[in-house]
Amino acid sequence: MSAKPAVKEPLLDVRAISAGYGGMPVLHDVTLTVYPAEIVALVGSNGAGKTTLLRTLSRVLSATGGIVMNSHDLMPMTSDQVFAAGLVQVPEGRQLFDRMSVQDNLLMGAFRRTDKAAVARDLDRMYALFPRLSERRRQLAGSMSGGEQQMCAMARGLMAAPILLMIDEMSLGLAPVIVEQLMGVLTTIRDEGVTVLLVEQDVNLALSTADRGYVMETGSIVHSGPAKQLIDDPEVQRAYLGL
Amino acid sequence: MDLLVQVLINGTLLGGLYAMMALGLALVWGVLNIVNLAHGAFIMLGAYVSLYLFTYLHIDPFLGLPITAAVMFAIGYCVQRGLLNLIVRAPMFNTLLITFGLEVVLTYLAQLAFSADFRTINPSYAGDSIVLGPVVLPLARLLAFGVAIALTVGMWVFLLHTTLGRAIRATAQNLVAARLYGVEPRHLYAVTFGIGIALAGTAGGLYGTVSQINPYIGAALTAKSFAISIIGGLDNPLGVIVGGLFLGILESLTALYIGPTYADVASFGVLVLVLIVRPTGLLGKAA
Amino acid sequence: MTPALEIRNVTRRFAGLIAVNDVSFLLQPREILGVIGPNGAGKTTLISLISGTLAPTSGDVLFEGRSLAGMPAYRRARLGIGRTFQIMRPFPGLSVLDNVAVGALFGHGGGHAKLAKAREQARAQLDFVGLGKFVDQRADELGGPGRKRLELAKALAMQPKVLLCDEVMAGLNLVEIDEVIAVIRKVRDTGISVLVIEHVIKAIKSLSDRLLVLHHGEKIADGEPAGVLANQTVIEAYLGKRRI
Amino acid sequence: MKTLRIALVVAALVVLAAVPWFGSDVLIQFGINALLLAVLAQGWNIIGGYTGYASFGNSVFYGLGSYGVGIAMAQWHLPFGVGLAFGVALAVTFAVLLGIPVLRLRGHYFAIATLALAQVMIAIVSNVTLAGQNIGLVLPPLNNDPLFYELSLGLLVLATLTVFWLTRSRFGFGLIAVRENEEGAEVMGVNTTLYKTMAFALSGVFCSLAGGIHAYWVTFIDPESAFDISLNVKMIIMAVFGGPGTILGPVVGALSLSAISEFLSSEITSLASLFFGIVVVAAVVLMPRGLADMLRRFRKTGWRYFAENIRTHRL
Amino acid sequence: KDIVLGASVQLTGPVANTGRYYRDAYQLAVDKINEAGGVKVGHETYTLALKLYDNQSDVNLSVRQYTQLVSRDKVNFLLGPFASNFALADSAVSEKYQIPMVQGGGASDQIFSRKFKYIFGTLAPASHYFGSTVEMMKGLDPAPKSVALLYADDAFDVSVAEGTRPKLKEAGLTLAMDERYSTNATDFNSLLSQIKSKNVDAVLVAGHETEILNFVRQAKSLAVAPKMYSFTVGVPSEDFRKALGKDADYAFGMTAWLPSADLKDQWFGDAAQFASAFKAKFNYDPDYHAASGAADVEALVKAVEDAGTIDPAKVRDALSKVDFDSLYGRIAFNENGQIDLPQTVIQIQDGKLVAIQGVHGKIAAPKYPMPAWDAR
Ligand SMILES: Nc1ncnc2c1ncn2[C@@H]1O[C@H](COP(=O)(O)OP(=O)(O)OP(=O)(O)O)[C@@H](O)[C@H]1O
Ligand SMILES: Nc1ncnc2c1ncn2[C@@H]1O[C@H](COP(=O)(O)OP(=O)(O)OP(=O)(O)O)[C@@H](O)[C@H]1O
Ligand SMILES: [Mg+2]
Ligand SMILES: [Mg+2]
Repeated sequence: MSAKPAVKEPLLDVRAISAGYGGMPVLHDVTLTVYPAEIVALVGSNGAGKTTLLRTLSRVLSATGGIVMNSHDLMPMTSDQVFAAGLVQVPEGRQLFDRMSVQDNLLMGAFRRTDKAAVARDLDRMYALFPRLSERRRQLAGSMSGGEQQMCAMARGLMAAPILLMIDEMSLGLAPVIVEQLMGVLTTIRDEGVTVLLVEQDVNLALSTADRGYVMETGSIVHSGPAKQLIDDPEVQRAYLGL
Repeated sequence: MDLLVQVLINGTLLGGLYAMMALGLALVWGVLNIVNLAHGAFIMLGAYVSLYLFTYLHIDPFLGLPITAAVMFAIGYCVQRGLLNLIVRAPMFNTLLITFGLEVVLTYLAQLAFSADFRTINPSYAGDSIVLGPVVLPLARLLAFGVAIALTVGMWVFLLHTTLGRAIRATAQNLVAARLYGVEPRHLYAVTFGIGIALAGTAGGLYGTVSQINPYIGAALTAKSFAISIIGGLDNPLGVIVGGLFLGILESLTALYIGPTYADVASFGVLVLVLIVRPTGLLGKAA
Repeated sequence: MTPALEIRNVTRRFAGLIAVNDVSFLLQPREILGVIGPNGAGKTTLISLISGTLAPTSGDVLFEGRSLAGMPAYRRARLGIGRTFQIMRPFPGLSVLDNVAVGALFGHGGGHAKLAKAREQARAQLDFVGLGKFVDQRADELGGPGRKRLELAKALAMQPKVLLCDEVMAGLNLVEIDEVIAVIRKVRDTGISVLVIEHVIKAIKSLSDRLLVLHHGEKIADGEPAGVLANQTVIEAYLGKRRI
Repeated sequence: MKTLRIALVVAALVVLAAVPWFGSDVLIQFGINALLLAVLAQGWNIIGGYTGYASFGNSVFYGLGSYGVGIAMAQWHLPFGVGLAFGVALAVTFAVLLGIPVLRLRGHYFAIATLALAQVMIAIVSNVTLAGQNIGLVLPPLNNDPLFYELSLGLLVLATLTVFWLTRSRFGFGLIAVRENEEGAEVMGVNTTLYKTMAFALSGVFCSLAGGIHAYWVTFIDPESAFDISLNVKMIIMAVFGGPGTILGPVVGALSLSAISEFLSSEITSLASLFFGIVVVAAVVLMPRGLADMLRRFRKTGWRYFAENIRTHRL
Repeated sequence: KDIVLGASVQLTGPVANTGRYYRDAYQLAVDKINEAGGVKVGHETYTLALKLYDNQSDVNLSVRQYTQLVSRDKVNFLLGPFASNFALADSAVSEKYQIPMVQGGGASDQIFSRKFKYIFGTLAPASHYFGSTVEMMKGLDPAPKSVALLYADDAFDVSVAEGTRPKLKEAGLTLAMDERYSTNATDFNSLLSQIKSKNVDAVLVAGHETEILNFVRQAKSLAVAPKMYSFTVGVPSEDFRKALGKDADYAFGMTAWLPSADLKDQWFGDAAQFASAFKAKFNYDPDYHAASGAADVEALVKAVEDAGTIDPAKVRDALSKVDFDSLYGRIAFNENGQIDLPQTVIQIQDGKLVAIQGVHGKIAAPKYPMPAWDAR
């Protein structure tokens, strides 16, 4: 199933996860593996449960099953502990600290980091990456345009120096130039050793950047494999690309 | 002229004390979104802690403030951790209700423990003053003013320019996101509330040196603190200084020129006006 | 023929920042006008100036030839201007059905409607946008894209004459985008003029009759879609190389 | 099911209405107080529970109602009914004049502005000679507690029917929309300013009537007791205790809290306030969504309800 | 058999510190009278019993509790709460049920101007409070010329001020300041600064204990020292001296009662013995509130014995006629139900209460004028 050499240990190992909201089940026995330094795309139609899965991995939602990352058992952890273990999420709906400045939002991403110099360096890097954010360091995050907020959310996630970065709907509300640029960033950080789990509605875009992909349907994984292979899968094409 | 100068000084010093009283309330309210109706009761408790340190252990009320603050911090921490954390995610009004209940309980216990008598913290220098020509600067108020300004500025630096302060603000604004970025909110909420209560306790210690305390002073102090926080705006801890000074000076001038019974008309009237003209307070950022 | 909307030299500033700078254009009856532009170009601000949630610093907006200056948002809504919010604003504690019923009760078509009748209309509207299964759920239990559709249903329930859509397709996959495109076309066919903001170029291209580009608050292009999208400035500022 | 509930409400109403015939004087007095508090809680429910504006200024309406009756009867020697009408007129004027600017404020800021209004009223009235300054007014006494009781009950029924009507009407729907998301409501055609002001005034009408009846009943008013902020806190607490934004919640909340408090102060007299405080704290922790919600769900979940509550609302 | 006396007093809440005087005084008097053999009514002897409620400093609750006392607990007679506004509201209950209430907690003229028949009061009328003080000021040397009159805006203190103004005028003193302040005010800095700048000789304050404590402390911290100041309340209480320590010196005050052996009493012997019994039992000194409370019980007992029955209406008539000497002074009600007691001027000298001037003239020399604060 995996396209990676079998010698490599998985970074994230999700086994038979089931979860839901207030008695209503959403995820059914979801199993998924992510290896170090790869980009994995998770695609699927509305309400398939992608966001739910990310929430479960970040331990915002209670669930049954097993989640192991870097040989840490994530199941008994709370979300802040998961974060400390290096699993960072850029959540759906951005979830910025609306009444704080852009800069404070970015610094909150680095809340647990102690190496001040490195944080300052990363901050400069983010501002170089998103000049718009640099112009608006002092603006309250909540008063920015939708796309600017999305940039801020991405930058905050990157500021956390994650081992595994999970991004929910990265391209949402972003101008095409920016999306293109961000895809480049993902490849760069992947090459620097950061692993990415990308949830994306733009299936074409996601699969063309990712190394591997999973397709989710009503709470279950229905397809998986190397990204190129999935793009060419006629079923995926029919269901998601409208071809 | 001398009279005017003197009254302005009185108002300024009173304003410093006011700012100190409101600081903890503004923190807990603006940051934790808890409308703490028991704030005055905690001021009252802090005053008693100071009083006991002074009368039984003979610790100077100003030097004893750190101890008072520590004791009150512990109380605040436990109250948040053990009680208020239980309802953080309930509808907002519940904080109003629970702190109301808390106020009733604290006041009752205080009466049981301390009796309803009026007490004062009266160090030998309490009534001393510095005379500068025609004007008089009461020493205790001057000291209280200094402590208040120092703590408010300290609070401002802490909240805006330290990692912990930033985390506290972030948690208040978006609990889920803060957790996702590594904040352990139970402890952080408790620390924040603890700080708020420590500030209230410190205010109590200062209040006791310039006025009387009994278990029932709380309610009026809560109301005053509300007014001050709002005039200044909740976004910025420096707001309470502005609010406090504004209110202190306004009240003193009203008492002088219009009549002492109009001090409340003036202060609360101005509060309403400020809100209508600048809904987020004098220093608040426009939404 | 009077245009459905006329935007006349509208400018809006935010403390030192010019979000919309002297923009003018017309929206004709039964026209679908696409608006694109980089993030922070002022698109959402423009919609807010039309719907009345923000007041212009200068300039005027005319609805069916009539100036809207100083008119509060609710009266514009009753006149027939419906909008969606990019950052969604559902009534979180109400059911999906009641969310939409508010539009039927108070919008352009409302006025003396009864509650039961409004709910009936709302149900139809929800079926129309494909949220029929969710009528009894609380609005805050919907996922992001569900809320987008809810925004659309709410605006449609007002039976507007002009519909302003702010990124209602964001977060949908291509198949779903096609569904929404069909919905908007049908809406237009009932005689409604539509202004659509969208970053999904494929959608905007196939949907719009005309395309308008904002950049730094200024209108930099306005015309027939294929031409605008081939414009070099637009490509540099907005589309990038990939140009889907 | 539905008929059963209606039958229950009607039966309760009949029993309540009959209290003056079988109850002791103390019970009747307690009843007048509790019913008036319930009217206040229900009045607050309109602006606070349905419109989502946490008013701390409803005690101003109460005070204006008291002073309407007080001034009319003690200073101008007019009949009680005229006093009530005068009080209502004062309250509505106040709601419209001050409501328009103050209702532009949101959330806490609104709460505090209205709190300040109550303070301003105390301060102003203590300087007005017609209102007896800070000394207050003494009204001619009327020893007819059953009458006051039935008046209060009638007012409560009226207030509750009004709230019932709200839940079925376009107006009420608009208020709820304002509560849930004001800007969203505005762009969908709700005249939010008008609706909020009307809700504020409507809420004020009931509170001022309650104040008027109370003034005539106790025969003495002064600014401190007429514009008592803690009365406002009480009405919020009662409404929230019962369940804000529900039809019967505030009534049930007010009557049950009054009963608890009365029981405590007559049975364990000097510990009463302590126990009252503990009851309030415990109630918030165990049932943060109010009595109404508990009654609705307790049947299904049993004692687990409380544990469930703590789990979902704690950090 | 029992005669039950009922009362609702402030045991908790903001005025609980004064409320307790009444609770303790009622209890002490009831015990003492029972010890002495109880109450003789005709041929029978009754024991006194006391039924007390805590009104939590809430007027509405106190009204309900009084109603409960008469209608459910069926008490025979009522004793009063503390403070004028409570007495004002509660007297309506006694009037309605026609049960006599004797109260020593409310002195406001409004309580008695309503022509109620069942309310009796043992505090002196508010308007006379500063009478003896003004009398004393006439004899001071150097004579004070300008006076500041400050008073809280409640019923009682407004009455005091109204009664004082003509007295000052008559004594030829100029009223340099005449200021009403809000009840419960805590900040007197503006008033004090004005006193200083107008160089006022004498300051008369009618207010509440906490306001007066604030006033004195703030006077010191602003170094405001007029030639004399006098206060309606506070000065006689032990609290006042405790709270202010040395700073209490030179304060003038007044009391309608002092624990003097000259005040003979049927049960306690005299006022001094009452005071020591009180102190022994409750561990604090009684003041005029306590004495007045004890006198309320005695007045009721006297009236019952005079009437020879416990029928409320008859006892009421007997009350209107009682005339006896008590630990509190002579008790005889006028047609309004009030008694008239002259105030004795007192001053704190070296931490002790000293009576300066009574009904019969000068008792001790006042310390006058007050020295500057840093010259003490
Ligand atoms: N807070 C919630 N309460 C109840 N149900 C919820 C909640 N959030 C999501 N759901 C439901 O769970 C299911 C899965 O939702 P989820 O948001 O995980 O889907 P998704 O794959 O992320 O889809 P989308 O593309 O819409 O983001 C949906 O049916 C949704 O209605
Ligand atoms: N309340 C505000 N205060 C300050 N600046 C604001 C405010 N609202 C918007 N802006 C700024 O105005 C500019 C225009 O914002 P607008 O939301 O109209 O952009 P947009 O074109 O809709 O962008 P996007 O495609 O990202 O949604 C942005 O730079 C934004 O930061
Ligand atoms: Mg999702
Ligand atoms: Mg936008």
